[in-house]
Amino acid sequence: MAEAVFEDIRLLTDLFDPQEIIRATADRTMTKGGAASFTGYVSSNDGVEALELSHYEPLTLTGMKKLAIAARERFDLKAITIVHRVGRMTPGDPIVCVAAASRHRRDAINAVDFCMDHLKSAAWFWKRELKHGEWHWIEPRQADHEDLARWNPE
Amino acid sequence: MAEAVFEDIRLLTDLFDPQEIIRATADRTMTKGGAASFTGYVSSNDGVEALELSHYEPLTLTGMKKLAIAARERFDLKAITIVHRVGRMTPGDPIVCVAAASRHRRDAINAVDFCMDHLKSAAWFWKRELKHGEWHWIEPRQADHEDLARWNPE
Amino acid sequence: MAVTILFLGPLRDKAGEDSRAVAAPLDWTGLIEAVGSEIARELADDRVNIACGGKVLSDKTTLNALDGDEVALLPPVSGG
Amino acid sequence: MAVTILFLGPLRDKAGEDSRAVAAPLDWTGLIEAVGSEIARELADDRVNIACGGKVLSDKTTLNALDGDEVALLPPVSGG
Repeated sequence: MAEAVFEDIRLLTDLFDPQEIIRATADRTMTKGGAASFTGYVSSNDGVEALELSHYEPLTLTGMKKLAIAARERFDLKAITIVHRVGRMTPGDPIVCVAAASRHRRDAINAVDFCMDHLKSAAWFWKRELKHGEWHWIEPRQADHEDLARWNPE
Repeated sequence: MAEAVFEDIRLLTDLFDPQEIIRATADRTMTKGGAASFTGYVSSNDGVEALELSHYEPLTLTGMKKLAIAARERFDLKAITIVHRVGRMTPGDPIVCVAAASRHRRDAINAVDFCMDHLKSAAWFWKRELKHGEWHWIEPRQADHEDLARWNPE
Repeated sequence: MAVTILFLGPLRDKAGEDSRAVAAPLDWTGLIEAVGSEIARELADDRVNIACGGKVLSDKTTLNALDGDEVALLPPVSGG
Repeated sequence: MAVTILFLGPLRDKAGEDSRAVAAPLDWTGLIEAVGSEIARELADDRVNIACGGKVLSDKTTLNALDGDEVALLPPVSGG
């Protein structure tokens, strides 16, 4: 089963179209079921003018690929796509798009939820925001640990 | 807050593009956060040639609108879209697309999950499949009740 | 005018027609008599609901359809 | 050749540079001495990880970087 899964894991430095990604993920399923997705966008809240995302290349893509494998092992998937922007973005730009296709709705939705919760521990991203002409690093937050704990109830 | 929410609830008799719907839902958010979606497609499993979805019009759209209101009350949403096909479809056609936008990822994903679980009790749809030239009604299933029970832990 | 009984989903096949006009008023007993024994057996199933005038009845035996009302017989919705 | 120390995310600002080349081999004590007191304080934080040769160390004090290795200092990732 695992070999038939369509997988598309990418780090992009340019603007991407989440709809193309969601469509491609849904289209790759041989017998249609359902496709779930989540796309995160750069916020313009609190006067953010730009967002810069840096990462450590030797770990990032490897981490994202391992995450896709973990999702495929945990859920019954036909396709899984994880696309992440790096570099400088402006408000409204998509940062991340995760899409999953499955014969079972719950598996598709849960795989998206699982990948989003695990992205920060699987890949290493640091973000800083430009506000009023000054760059500010975005701090880690406790909720990320709680997000992860949801998947290991023991 | 409730009045600022973008809402698009539709029953369609013709083919629709889920990507347009997801894009419109994400675009309607003033300050971007994230957009989650689920799209269900007509399956071609077991030699299905066509799917016909009938409904009871006085209840269906009203039920879908009430469901959108329930989702808005339960989750912090900026946009909610529920689009459902009725009539005759062929394998690969999208049947249903639910999309939700929120400042908070968890709210967007959970709203989609919630609406999908509640659609069958909010609206009245009956499906029959054409297989080898014969129509067969699709039976109710127990799992639908379990899906609903997830949202009322008491 | 009269009361229109609508057969929905699989009940349409069992009834052999989309709808039937019967004399108003129509209560639960009248409905059972009007639809024939096969549909009557289906109506006994708790999962089969009845809508009158566009509203699902919480207790279908309280049906009281008046002249011009539409009575929809709603079998359980399909899974999947 | 030498060992390259990479300062990532907010640590880059604190170090005032992207990377620094130091003599090989490099262990935990050598690293602490090489990075200066401000970065050394950051490294004492459990949430700051170290990768050597593209792998995150489960115990950063076991660092043993050889000639040509890249030692990446990984502060906690950003929230949101």
